[in-house]
Amino acid sequence: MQESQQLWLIPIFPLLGFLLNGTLGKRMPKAFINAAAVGSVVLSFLWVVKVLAALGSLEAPHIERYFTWFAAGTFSVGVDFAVDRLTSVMLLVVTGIGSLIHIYAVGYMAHEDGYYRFFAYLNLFMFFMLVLVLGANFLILFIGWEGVGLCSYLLIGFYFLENFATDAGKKAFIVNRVGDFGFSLAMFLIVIHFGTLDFGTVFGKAAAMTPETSAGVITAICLLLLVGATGKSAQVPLYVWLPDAMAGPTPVSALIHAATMVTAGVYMVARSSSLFNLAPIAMETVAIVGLLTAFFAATMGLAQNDIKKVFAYSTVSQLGYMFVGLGVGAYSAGMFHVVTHAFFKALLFLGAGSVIHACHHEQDMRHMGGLRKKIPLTFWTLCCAWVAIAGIPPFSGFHSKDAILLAAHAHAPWMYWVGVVTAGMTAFYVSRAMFMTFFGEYRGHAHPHESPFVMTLPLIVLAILSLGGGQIHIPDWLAPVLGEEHAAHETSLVVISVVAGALGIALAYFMYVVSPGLPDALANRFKTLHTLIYNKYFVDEVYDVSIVTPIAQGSRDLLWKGVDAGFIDGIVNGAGSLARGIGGGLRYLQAGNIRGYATWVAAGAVFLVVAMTVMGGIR
Amino acid sequence: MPTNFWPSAAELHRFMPEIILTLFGTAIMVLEPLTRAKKMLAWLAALALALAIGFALFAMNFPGTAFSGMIVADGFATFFRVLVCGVGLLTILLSLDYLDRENHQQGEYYALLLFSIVGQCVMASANELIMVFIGIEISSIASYVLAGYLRDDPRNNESAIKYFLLGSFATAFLLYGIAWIYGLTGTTNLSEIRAVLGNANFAQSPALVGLAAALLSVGFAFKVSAAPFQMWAPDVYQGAPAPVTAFMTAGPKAAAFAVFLRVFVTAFEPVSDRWVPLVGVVALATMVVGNLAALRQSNIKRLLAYSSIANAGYVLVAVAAHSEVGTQAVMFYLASYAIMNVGAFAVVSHFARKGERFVAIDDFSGLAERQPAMAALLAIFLLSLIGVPLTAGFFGKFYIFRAALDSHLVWLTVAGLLNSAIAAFYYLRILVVMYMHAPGEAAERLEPLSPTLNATIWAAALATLAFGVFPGPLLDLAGRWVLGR
Amino acid sequence: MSVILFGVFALIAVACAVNLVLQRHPVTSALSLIGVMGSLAVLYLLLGAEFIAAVQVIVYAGAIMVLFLFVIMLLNAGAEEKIPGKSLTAKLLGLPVFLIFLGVVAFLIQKYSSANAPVEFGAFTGGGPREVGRALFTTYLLPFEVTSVLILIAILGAVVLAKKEID
Amino acid sequence: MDLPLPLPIQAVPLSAYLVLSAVLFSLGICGFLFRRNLITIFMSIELMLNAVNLSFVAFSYQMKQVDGQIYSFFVMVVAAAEAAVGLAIILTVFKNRETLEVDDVDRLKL
Amino acid sequence: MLLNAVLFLPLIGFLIALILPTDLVKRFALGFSLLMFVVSLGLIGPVLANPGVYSFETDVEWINSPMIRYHIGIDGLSLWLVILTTFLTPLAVLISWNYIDRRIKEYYAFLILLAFGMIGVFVSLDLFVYYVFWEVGLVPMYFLIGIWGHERRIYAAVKFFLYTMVGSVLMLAAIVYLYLKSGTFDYTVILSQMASGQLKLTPEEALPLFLAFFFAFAIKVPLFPLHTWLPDAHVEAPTAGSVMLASVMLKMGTYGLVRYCLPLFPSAARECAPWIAALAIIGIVYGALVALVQPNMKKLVAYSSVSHLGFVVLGIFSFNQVALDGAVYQMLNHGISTGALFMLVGMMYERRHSLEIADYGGVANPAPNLSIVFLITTLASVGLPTLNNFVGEFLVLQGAAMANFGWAVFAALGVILSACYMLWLYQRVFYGRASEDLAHHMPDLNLREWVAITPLVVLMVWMGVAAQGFLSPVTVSNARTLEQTKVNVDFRVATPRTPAPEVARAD
Repeated sequence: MQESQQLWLIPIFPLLGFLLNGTLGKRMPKAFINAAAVGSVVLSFLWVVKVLAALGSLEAPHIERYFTWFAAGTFSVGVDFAVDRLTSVMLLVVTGIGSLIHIYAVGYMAHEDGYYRFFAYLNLFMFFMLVLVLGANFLILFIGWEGVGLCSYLLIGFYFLENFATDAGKKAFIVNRVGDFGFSLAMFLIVIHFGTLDFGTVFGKAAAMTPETSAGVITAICLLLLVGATGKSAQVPLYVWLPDAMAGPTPVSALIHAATMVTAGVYMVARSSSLFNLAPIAMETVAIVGLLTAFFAATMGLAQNDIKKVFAYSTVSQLGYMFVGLGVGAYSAGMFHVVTHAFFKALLFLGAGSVIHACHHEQDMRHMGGLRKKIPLTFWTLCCAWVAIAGIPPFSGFHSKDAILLAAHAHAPWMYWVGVVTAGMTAFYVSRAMFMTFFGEYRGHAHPHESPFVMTLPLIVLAILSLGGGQIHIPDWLAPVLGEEHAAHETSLVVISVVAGALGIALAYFMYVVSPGLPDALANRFKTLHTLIYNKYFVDEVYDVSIVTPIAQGSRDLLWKGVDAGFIDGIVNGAGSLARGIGGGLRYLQAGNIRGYATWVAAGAVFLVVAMTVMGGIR
Repeated sequence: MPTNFWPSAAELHRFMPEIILTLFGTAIMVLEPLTRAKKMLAWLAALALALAIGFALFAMNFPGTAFSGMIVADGFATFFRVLVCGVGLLTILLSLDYLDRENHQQGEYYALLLFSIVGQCVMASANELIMVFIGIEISSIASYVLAGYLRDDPRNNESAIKYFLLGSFATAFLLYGIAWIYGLTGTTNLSEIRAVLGNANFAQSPALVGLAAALLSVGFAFKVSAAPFQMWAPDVYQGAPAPVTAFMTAGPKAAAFAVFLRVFVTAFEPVSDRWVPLVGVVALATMVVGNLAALRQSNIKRLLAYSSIANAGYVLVAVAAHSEVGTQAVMFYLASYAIMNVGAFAVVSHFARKGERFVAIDDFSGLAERQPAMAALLAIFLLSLIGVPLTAGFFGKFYIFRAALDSHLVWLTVAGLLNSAIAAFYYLRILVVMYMHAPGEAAERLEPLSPTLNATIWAAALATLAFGVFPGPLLDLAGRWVLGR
Repeated sequence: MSVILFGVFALIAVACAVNLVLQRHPVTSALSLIGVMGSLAVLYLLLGAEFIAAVQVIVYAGAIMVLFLFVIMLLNAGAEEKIPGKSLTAKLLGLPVFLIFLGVVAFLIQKYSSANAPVEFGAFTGGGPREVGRALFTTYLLPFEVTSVLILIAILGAVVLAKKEID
Repeated sequence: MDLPLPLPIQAVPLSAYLVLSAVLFSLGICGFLFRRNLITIFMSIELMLNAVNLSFVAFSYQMKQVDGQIYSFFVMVVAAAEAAVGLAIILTVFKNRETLEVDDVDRLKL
Repeated sequence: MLLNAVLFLPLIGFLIALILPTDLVKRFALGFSLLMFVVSLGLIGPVLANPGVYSFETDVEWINSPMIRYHIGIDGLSLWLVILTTFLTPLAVLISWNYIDRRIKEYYAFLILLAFGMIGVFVSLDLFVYYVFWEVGLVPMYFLIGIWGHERRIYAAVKFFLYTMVGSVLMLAAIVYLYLKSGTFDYTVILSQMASGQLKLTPEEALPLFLAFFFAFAIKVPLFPLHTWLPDAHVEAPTAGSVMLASVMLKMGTYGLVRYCLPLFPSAARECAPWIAALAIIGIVYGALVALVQPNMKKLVAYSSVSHLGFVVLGIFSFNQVALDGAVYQMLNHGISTGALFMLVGMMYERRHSLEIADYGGVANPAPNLSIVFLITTLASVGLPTLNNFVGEFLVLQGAAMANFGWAVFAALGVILSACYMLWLYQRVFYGRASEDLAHHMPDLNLREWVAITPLVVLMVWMGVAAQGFLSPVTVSNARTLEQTKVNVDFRVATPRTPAPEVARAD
């Protein structure tokens, strides 16, 4: 029996922070709020470090079982936490980046109403995210899964006075629910076939199944899990919520919608890798979904003017990359990208936040420009992220992206090529954003100023991580859990991808620095294409027309007004009216006339006489 | 031929309730012009009824027939004698105030009431068709007069003339039936008729027996207001003075059921295949007609009249069950119905004020806010009429439908139960008006109940609840005194 | 002889009854009813019911019908007006009901009744006052006494309904 | 009394009396349904009672019992009582409405 | 005995309330209902110790012909429902404190009387007694809706009464039929007769009987398409009426299904299960879709009840432990969360005198605490893990998936839709900018309201996190119920695909 590491403390710290801020925050000074919020996350981070240090190399998962959540018959679900190598990576990323972003938010949110509320939600998010990561069975993971969705909902809708924010929050939650629908069904199938939701047991039993019996079931389970993952990790076709989610405060975008929550899908698939390995069809689907997402999101990112939207599509696209990695069997590469992406994307968002902060909540890049000199620290840190995401060696993004691309090539070369094109586009739009924001002349009306130290400190830390994060050999650490990689290291392929990145940067430089009129000209030249991309392929509109409106209209006119009020109540009230009608008719027989009554008496007599003589045989 | 026709003491005991009532009735008649204290006469009548109840019960010590088998003092007779005397007692208590208000406080009223009850007691105990006929006539003729008691009120006149003409019309059929049964069997004694009909050598045509039974049942069906002979009931009940209506819906109706059961179950048992199914059909028609027509009524007396038709339908269901359990259910139901209906009419009669001005359902608007106690009492009676558990009406229905199911009348049971759900609607309307509407003019200016009336209503309500919680004693009684086959 | 008597008086009875139904004026109807009663009295005699025949003439045709005529006169009732009746039910169902009832009962009597022995005058002589009286005061003592209540009610009822206001 | 008469029927069966009774009874019904004067209607009822009496007496003859006649005696008593009360009621109706038209006595309805 | 005390206290309270002076009634009602609650807590320990059998049994003769016994008892299935009733009654009193301003005495009297009927339903073990309580509960609710409701209250009250009445009369017929077959109304005796084979119902008998019971329960639940009384009743009822109606009264239907329909008519229930499940699923999706487009808050919550209770019915007719446990748990959850929703809506109504969603918007700003509590309740209602509804829904869906995966697929759509309508409601009511008028008339929760709502919120979390504590007695009872559904099953029905085995015929 392993020594208990009190894993429960890891999520409990943020939960306490949430409770403190949630109940008392309103009446407390900011210092208290900061202490509770940041302190709890930092404590949690420290505890993670302590636990991991104590657990050492983690050859076998460390499991702690607390209590039975609920049980029905032989089926029972326990509140169990587990730490293995995969978890350890996620724990560090979540608590580490979480701490940084909390610190950043102290500065960023300083002048917002509902300061305490913000940190309460953020702490709550940390709690759920940690539960998600720590959960030792699917249902505990699902708690976290839903919980982070909730916090995402709350934080996207943080500016609840604005309709677009609350709309976006609602959309995020509901789209995620669609994914959860798949996840739930997957869990049902798992319970039906394995009788439990415990990771270890399920994976063990699945591995023990013969391929003939396992293929169908496990493929179904994996595909349903994938549906869940597409929701949370914003993959095609459920990615639509993520760009809208930028309505939330920027630290939220950084923490939830870039670094941690959206990678939960990747984590979940990686966690279930032993199932996916048994279901090649599901794997292939994962890869294709990822690829589609990566590509299309990148194209959509090309034409966005909102700086956060650009990064949002970038996130979607990068998540697509991760899925490609998962799908082609390179789980550890996918996870690697999760980590590096967490670094540089968090940085990008925080930097963007800093920019926005500087420009007094201006997010449209067309109203920026030339900020390089006004907020240099932000600029330089963002540059670190820029090179990282563009895949410039030897920075972090290069390593992880390369690992994925190589694995993809080993799996199917066409995937590699699509990936390379996407990489080029990625480099292009990030560069475009950088150029539009920091180069040229300032086109806005505010007086940009550098952010305070609490905000720049996290930027610096993340910049360092973005640059050097690639040196952390996460794939090696994860290999025992997620399987070895088989991709050969082909230099030519590496070069091609790097060149694609460089080309993207160059093109962006040419279009936005050298000849700034070109983009508009091109937009006019390829009007249709531009309109399509600019409007994100009208996907939201299509969803609206094909799903939302029919459901709303159908429910109102057909179901409610038609079936409910019309048909069912029609029958009910109709029966009432019929009875009353008959009653009314009967009343008119009762005309008050004695002779009429007597006629009925006589008629009744005739009836009785005939009936009684005939009944029983007329003899 | 027996030579000694002078009745024995036991025979006199078996007929004592009727004798007592007649004597008191006559005494009241005689005293009426001699005294101005008319209410004394009412109390005298009440005393007579109390004594009659006592003697009826006492007669149980001498079970058997009397006067050449003309009447029989058995449990069944006793039950209904007590019931009709009880109804009479309640009616007297209701009438005191009413007649005062209408300036018609006269001894004749109470005398007529007593005589009418004599008729009903005779009906309850009759063992001979001729006694049945005379009993019905005594009861009816007295009722005709009572219905038209306030002779200057056109509603009373109309009620009386309708009741009289149609009643006589139906009685003619009854009589024709008696003639036929006499012609076929040579006797009018119920048990002898049964013996003759049940005799394997019985040579007469069964179809003619059917004819006789049909003609008889016309008369009975009319008295119990079964469809399609029910049409007189709403008009008569609406037009008659409220206490009289209360009386008529409870007393004569119960007696009519008693005699109906006695004649058919005793005499026509051998040809039960001819009439039992028809009773089911008639029961269904009666329930449906009563309930549906009641849905649209706006006059509370008329509504209760339709409700009494519907209730007759339920009772007929139990009759159609054609079993001892069914008879028991009939007895229980009639007793409980009598209590709750008289109670309801008591409130209605008080509420109506002089000249029965406020008898529209809408007049009861907001009664619960102005006179919560009175509204609550009426609500108890109405809930009992709906058949909500813990009221007597519920057990009444319950026993009836149990009996019906016991006899495998599933369709009739289901139809009856659905009917009782429909019925809920119109009773609820009164509750709605009383409890959920703002007080109207009628509720605003309502003087409180007089002590006697108050006591009467409370007693009825408590009885309704008591039989709703502990129906056992009453049911046991009915079971012990049920009409044997 | 009994055939002729029956034929003649049955015919008179039916004719008078039809007349009662057809006549508009209540007095005519009343007189027709007396006719019916009279002829029935003869038929009672034929059937050996002497006492009843006598009572029929004395009480029924005499006393009761006189009461009727008296009331008709008192109320000065004229002929019914020639306006259509208000009851549609009676108009539509009346005749069929009448015909079916009569048809069915007559058919049943003809087809199934065992009472097809010829009626002979004098074959039954148990209907004299002596026999009736004996039955009435022995077997039927109770109903006889109880009818007194009926008479009381009749008196009382008539008084209640017809007497002048007390005030 | 058996005079040889040139009649198609030599003797009247009892059933003829019963049929006559039925005819009169039906005519009574008919009168109730079609006459519109309260008194005439009442007389129709009397006709029905008379018809019933005929049946009673006829059956009495058939049974060779006096009982049937006793019944018809009671019927007469009842008829007398009914007549007293009935006519009194008709009187009150007339006093209030000045009419004997049965169709006008229809205020209580529906 | 304690259970008798719990059962009859409300009746006593009702009578006392009737004779008390009006100005004392409110406080009396609160104190008395708290007393009821405290007394009922005493039931928990003994029942938990032995949840599979009836504790606190009282079995005395009530009426001797037909033999009707006053037989009551409580087991793991009914325990929480009884507690729920007594728990909600004081809260209902609190929530009515200012809301009810006329005919106060009658109001609180009826409110207390309501508990009498409902507790009686949950504890009776004699079919007749059960029916009596079933109907008795109807009357106070009818008055509560009809007297203290909104504009169309009378229509709603009458509809409520008649709908239920139609169903229950058929049930009465079935009860009487069972009595005639078995010679007893005693539920436990009937079951043991069935177990011993002494009482056998032919399929031709069992099916109509089952349907008669089922129809009554389905109306009460309410199951699609018999649900249309519910939105009307809820919309028109006063807050406490809605709370009691949704939280407890609807459970009378589902409780009846579990307690009576399954054990008494196992074959018929299994035979009908696919159809019923289909109706339940239609109800889940349909209720959710219709809730989506409601312009009235209470109506929305009412339709959401239709949807939620569809889960319960689905769970019941999935015939396995997981689903049944989930269903029973979901009954409690729905009682808590929907009760809370109605309370909150009622609080808003007290402030704004409107139930139309369009009349709100931006409530979060003037009343942040209210909106947070509402949010938690909303989240509980949409089945967020760690809040109560999730456990129930998960178990139901899991069990349904075990019975038929297709059921779970369609039913799970309801989970998506619940998020849609609840969050949209939340957004429209609480988010956005409050109008001047609204902001002035929307004070935050006051102390009384806090007291009323906090217990519910605590329970939402408690039941969501420590579900096992609540579930364990339920599981034991349900295991027994499922055991009973295997008695006398015509196996031809239970396993349609396998040819009828000879063994099965032998019993």
